[in-house]
Amino acid sequence: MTAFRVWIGEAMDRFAAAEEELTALDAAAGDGDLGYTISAGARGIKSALADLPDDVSPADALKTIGMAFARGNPSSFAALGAAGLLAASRALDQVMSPTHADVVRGFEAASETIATRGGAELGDRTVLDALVPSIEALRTAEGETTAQWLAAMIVAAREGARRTSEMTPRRGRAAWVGTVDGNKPDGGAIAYVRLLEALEATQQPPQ
Amino acid sequence: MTAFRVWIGEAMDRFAAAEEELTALDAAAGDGDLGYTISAGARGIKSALADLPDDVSPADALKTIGMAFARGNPSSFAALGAAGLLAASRALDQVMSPTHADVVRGFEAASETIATRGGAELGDRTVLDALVPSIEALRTAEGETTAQWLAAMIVAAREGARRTSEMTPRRGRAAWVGTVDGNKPDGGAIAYVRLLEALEATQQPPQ
Amino acid sequence: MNSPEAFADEVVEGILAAYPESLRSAGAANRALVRADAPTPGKVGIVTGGGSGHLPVFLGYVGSGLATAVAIGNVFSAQSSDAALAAIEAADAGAGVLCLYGNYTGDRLNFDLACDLAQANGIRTTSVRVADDVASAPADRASERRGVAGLFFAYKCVGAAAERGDDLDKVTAVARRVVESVRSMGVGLAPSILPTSGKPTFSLGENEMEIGIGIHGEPGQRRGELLSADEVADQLLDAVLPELEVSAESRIAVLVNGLGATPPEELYVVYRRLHQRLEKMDVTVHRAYVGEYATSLEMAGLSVSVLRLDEELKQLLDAPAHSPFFSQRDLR
Amino acid sequence: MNSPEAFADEVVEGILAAYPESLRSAGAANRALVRADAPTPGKVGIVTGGGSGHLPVFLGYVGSGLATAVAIGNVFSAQSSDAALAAIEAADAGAGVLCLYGNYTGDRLNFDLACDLAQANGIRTTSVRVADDVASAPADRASERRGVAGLFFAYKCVGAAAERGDDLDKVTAVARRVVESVRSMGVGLAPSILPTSGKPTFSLGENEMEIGIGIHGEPGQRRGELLSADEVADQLLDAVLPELEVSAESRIAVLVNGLGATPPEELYVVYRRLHQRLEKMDVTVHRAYVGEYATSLEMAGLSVSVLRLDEELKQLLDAPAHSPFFSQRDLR
Ligand SMILES: Nc1ncnc2c1ncn2[C@@H]1O[C@H](COP(=O)(O)OP(=O)(O)O)[C@@H](O)[C@H]1O
Ligand SMILES: Nc1ncnc2c1ncn2[C@@H]1O[C@H](COP(=O)(O)OP(=O)(O)O)[C@@H](O)[C@H]1O
Ligand SMILES: [Mg+2]
Ligand SMILES: [Mg+2]
Ligand SMILES: [Mg+2]
Ligand SMILES: [Mg+2]
Repeated sequence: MTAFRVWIGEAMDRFAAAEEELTALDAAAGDGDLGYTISAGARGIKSALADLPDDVSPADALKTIGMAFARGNPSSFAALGAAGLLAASRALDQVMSPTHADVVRGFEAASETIATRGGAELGDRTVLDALVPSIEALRTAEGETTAQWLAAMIVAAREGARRTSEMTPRRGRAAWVGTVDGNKPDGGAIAYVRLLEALEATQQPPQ
Repeated sequence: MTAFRVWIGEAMDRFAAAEEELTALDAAAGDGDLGYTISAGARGIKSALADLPDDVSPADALKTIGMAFARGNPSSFAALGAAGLLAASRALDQVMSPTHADVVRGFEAASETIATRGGAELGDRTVLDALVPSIEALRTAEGETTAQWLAAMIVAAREGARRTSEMTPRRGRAAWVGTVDGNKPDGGAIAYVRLLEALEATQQPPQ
Repeated sequence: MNSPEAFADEVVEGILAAYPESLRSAGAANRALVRADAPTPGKVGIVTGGGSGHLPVFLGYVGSGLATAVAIGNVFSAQSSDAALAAIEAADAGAGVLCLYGNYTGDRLNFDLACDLAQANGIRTTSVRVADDVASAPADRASERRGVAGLFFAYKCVGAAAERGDDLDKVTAVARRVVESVRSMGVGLAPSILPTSGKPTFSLGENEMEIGIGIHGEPGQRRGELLSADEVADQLLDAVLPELEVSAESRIAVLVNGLGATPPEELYVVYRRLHQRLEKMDVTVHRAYVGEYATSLEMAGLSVSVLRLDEELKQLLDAPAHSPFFSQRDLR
Repeated sequence: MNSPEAFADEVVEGILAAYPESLRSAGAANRALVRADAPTPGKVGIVTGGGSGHLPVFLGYVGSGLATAVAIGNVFSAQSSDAALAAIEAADAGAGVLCLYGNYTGDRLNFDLACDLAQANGIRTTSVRVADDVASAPADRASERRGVAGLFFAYKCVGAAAERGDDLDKVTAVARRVVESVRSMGVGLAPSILPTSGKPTFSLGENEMEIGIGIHGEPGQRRGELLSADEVADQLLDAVLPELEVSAESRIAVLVNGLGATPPEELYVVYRRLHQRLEKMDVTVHRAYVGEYATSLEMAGLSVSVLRLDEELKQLLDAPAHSPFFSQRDLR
């Protein structure tokens, strides 16, 4: 757990640093609160992890992370992310050392919950347009190392996020704010890419 | 009564014609409704007189005139004028052929009521500054004809109204609207002058 | 708005259509309204009135435990003496009528005229004018002050006195006591627009406020820079408290009144500060009223009123009251 | 205002200070409030919530015969899931909790999260979202519509059902029936100003109005030239009636709601016309509500809501209700 805590803690610092970029992206199409959602949520996750016992289960850690993320800012993205993390937590109930299949199951549960709760479909210019292809990449990356899974997910997520530039928002505040300034990608999709990148950049060499 | 009705009716037409001038004067210091008060009140008086029986007493005629004037516009000037006319009516109770002394008593009762109700003193830039000196002139004009009484009253009222140009309003809306535009006399004082002038201009030669 | 000339009449028509179980016309071309259940034999009638454009003032306070009838003028103009007379006649149940209204010359002159005529018809009347706005004249000329949101406290307490069956002298005495015990002051942030002229009643710079504003846009004590909510609360409280001789043992009621365009949220931010200040002074706020109680069309701004309570006024304030615009349970 | 960041908290502080006998904090740093007399054992709890800046929505409808508890977000922002959970826990009296709120994604996502957590703690919850604004989506996508002033009718009827002791399923069914039976539409004349940014939520030309505006300044169906009050009334009525299948025998309740800066007088001019139109259609207006029921800071404009009544909804609407912001006698 200690290594995990360090990893995630450092990743959260890096994730939080995306604040400015995400504020600008969300402001172009929505209300500009996404940057704060990410920085406050990331800080909350880091400090919540610090309070966890060393022998905490992955399920409990995910639940704590989810609730901490929700607490950062009562935004759509935070609530969707938290609901996803809580679903992943339920999917990993009783699992102490998650296998590749467990991780896939966790991501799938999160993705399904986000889709159901948010009511968005692929192509609606949301985080799902990066998340769903990244899970597909994770699934086909079976058998490799965490670092390789992450690398594959990042490639797919980036491509998915890139494509959102051409999509029209149908969900969230962005939908009624109307036209998106410029040819920019969806903030939520980019946030997810930045999360994966932060996890990759701070990953410890296997112990 | 018929001659009286004709006289007052014609005087009211003339009085109503002062509307524009009085609107402008009141607008310079107040809300500009004085012109309408006079025109609506004068029209109301004329038509109320038309409905009176030929043998109506001066007291009843004054009461009718007062209530009709009040009905024209619910302004300060109308209510003060009406209260004055009702007071004059009470002062002439039972009098069928008013003498000079009766007329003085009627004017005095009106003036006192206007002063009490309005709470204004001489010099406060109100109708009283024209009315009070005109009653003084009427009093000393004893023994002469109605035409002469009127002429004396007009001289005094004009002089009183002229002096209001130098006074600061302390009553009515003019008091809180503040500074008076230009060097203009009080609208209410001028209205009273115009009434006397209208009465003079339309007076029938003695029958 | 449809036509400016029809505005005041169409407002009344809408109100009569909305609340047939509460209000009915008392004649004068709908410019006099009366409680639907009036008259109640033996009860003193309370008549109020004045210009339109201040809802819920005046007609919103016609109801049980409040006023009995109202005379309605055009926007920011006095009610006619005809309408006042019709309201007095409709409110009279044989026990006499108190005319209770704001201290404006035109309103008073027309009410006085109506009282002359009503008395000639055998109706006993008394008159009390609410003159709570400390900004409109200094204390030594208190009788010249205009009536603003403090009217609410007058309707509430005096209406309760009439409802419990007090006679005309007692009801009138209660009204005088409320007038002695209530003080108000307001600030203006944006003017109202007169429907007839389409013109604003005053003009303010971007970062200015008018301190001591009246409910028709009458200027107050001074024009100053825009203050924070706490600073506004402090200035208004400091203006209204001294004359009431409020001290550590006092019990008061507070009204934070919105002039129309100021969001209710701002009123609570102001109340928060008043409450903190009063708590520090050990003054007991028996009851707080916050909302739009006396407005001025689209004027932005607010006023603070304080009513000093004695045991009887407290009872009367806590009595139930119901009108389409103000409703309070029995809180005694 | 003092500081924009403190605005929402200071509003709540002011409200708690003003009405200690009616409301108390339920934790979450005062972002959850509950009726002072809650919980009443055996009674279903009704929890609402959403962003600040809409008073009396949402917290003004916490009271007897209304909602039990509320979760409060920042200005125009969703309530947190923490606050929602605290409100649910405070409202639960063992009979379960209905979450009843406006259909906004952020509000829903945070309520759903709170319900997940509450259910894990053994509290039974159901959720009904009010989606009355016909301008926000066509009828075939009614589930995407936003909740506006029709919320008032939901609180009024559903609160009365909980108050009379209906169980959670019955209370939830009443809520669904209200949602099916209420439609609203609004027009905007001037924007609100966001306290944080100081910027208006939209901009309009001198002689323009936004038809179909939401309570956050969301654009509606179209922007058009300024209409007369009667024309506005006609357009709004014609927009809300068709889906309700109101006919000559129908009995309805009407709400003319001011968005904040529009004078109450204007609302009655609009109601006057609605009443004339409905009278001509032989539709019975069982009850009319006119005033500020759901606002948007300094936004100018108004909305019209119609609730189609059946015998039960009529009874529930006429039941008594009391909160610091809305009070109604027993009218049954
Ligand atoms: N209903 C939804 N379903 C899925 N994703 C959503 C939904 N709404 C918003 N998002 C994602 O969240 C991002 C914006 O989040 P946030 O700023 O919290 O939303 P808002 O300000 O609209 O409440 C969007 O860029 C999008 O990726
Ligand atoms: N309190 C008062 N006492 C005596 N005269 C008054 C008083 N108030 C107003 N007037 C007279 O009435 C005139 C204005 O009348 P009007 O326009 O009806 O008043 P307002 O618009 O202030 O109600 C003034 O010019 C003045 O002569
Ligand atoms: Mg956003
Ligand atoms: Mg005038
Ligand atoms: Mg308003
Ligand atoms: Mg308002």
